[in-house]
Amino acid sequence: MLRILVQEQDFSLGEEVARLHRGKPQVGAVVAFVGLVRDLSDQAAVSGMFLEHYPGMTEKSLAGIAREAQTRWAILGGVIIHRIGALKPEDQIVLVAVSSGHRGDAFAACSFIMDYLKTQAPFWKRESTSQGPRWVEARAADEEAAGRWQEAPQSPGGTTGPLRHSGS
Amino acid sequence: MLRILVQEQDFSLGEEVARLHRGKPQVGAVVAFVGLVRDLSDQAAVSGMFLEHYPGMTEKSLAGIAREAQTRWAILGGVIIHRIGALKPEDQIVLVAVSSGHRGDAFAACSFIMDYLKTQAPFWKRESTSQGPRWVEARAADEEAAGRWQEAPQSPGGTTGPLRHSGS
Amino acid sequence: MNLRLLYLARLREALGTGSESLDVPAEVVDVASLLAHLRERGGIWKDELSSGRAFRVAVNQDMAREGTALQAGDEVAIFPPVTGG
Amino acid sequence: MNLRLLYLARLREALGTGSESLDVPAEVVDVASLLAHLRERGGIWKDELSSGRAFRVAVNQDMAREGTALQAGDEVAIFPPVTGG
Repeated sequence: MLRILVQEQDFSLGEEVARLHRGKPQVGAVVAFVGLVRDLSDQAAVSGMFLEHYPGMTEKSLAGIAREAQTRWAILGGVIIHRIGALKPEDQIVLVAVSSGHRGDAFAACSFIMDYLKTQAPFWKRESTSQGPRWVEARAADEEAAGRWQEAPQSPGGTTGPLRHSGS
Repeated sequence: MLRILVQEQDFSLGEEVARLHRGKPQVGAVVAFVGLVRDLSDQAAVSGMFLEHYPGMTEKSLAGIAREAQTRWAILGGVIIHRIGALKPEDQIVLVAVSSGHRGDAFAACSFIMDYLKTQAPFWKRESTSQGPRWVEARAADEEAAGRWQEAPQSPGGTTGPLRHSGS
Repeated sequence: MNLRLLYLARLREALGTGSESLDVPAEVVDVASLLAHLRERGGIWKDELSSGRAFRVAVNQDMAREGTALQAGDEVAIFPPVTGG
Repeated sequence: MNLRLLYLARLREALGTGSESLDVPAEVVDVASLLAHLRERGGIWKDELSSGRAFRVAVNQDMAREGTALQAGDEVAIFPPVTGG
């Protein structure tokens, strides 16, 4: 089972990754992703952002994404931490880290979790920019990135899993 | 330019990754890989290993791999640290971390660097196992993993780059 | 039947409300018919929930489709495409 | 011409030497002809450097191929497929 946290406070990459391999000599590889607030978005200077989420659904959604990754790859452990609330440039937003015996599974699972998190987990960013506040718009590239996993040969299931939603 | 270190001493994932994004608000994504000594290898218990390298070539080789990654993806920074000498199970062996504006470049570049490091950088592992000492044998899967980048659409170059060597 | 509706992020601001408890008529049986019912309110409801707009629907905290069936007491959340991570 | 040869890891142990300075005859012009010359030593040299064995060659610290040309003073390293990372 992956460790899943949705929280306002910051996290420590070093501590979280150490927790995945300390005392676990079967772990040969850890892949970690850290997402950070940038100071520029669509040509506008960003002074800060607020991360809203859907409390009842957030953990449930992340747990579903983690479960799907575990059915696809040989994962030994993992962690997903997503921050909410007020953030500023350079702040850490999200951590996804996965441990496994070999690097292939860890890279694939970490990348898969991020792609699905980007399109399935109920978080929304509202930026404070030099042109005033604005909601960040979803990127078509993120939908495409998530879509590519449906054709992946690693997928044991069909093409219409519960994680995929093609719009209402 | 990526930071490249070949050293006996351990490294701190947290510090190395912080160095890639601290004070750099253009960084939106960091992907990090940590390789660790496992206590089991080909069904034999491993009590330790010695990592030999080819001093004159090691940094040169890693710098070449890093340069190739920089020509293929929009990387903002990165670090490659490979340990040498005596190591034991649970010890960290290698760190590859890459920063970029968006996650796609960071995932691809980090994965590419690891695949090429595994087949091109002159390191050799000698394990102390329950069946005596033995040199680790190269895995065909690693050659295949490195080979897939030659067909990658991201590749701007031809199929016979200086990093690829098909055997003597 | 009675549904609990939630509107999130930009849609909460555009629609001017974050949640409501709604008694729906018998013809509302799934997500598609609920959306049609809400569009009948006209104005911003018709605009924001038109088929040409990008939004997502979750039923009881699971991503839903147009054909997802609804039952009394369900929590139905309507929100823009997500932008976390 | 004179070459500096290095043998690394398992090959160093198998061949019983880590390095040598070698004056090669005129027919040695590239990696392939150097390997043929070394195989003429017979025994373990013939076995380990036969075309059926997996090994790699670097010339002046760059990965080389059979056709890579050699010049006087070159450092030629012969080693097993790498296993770092």
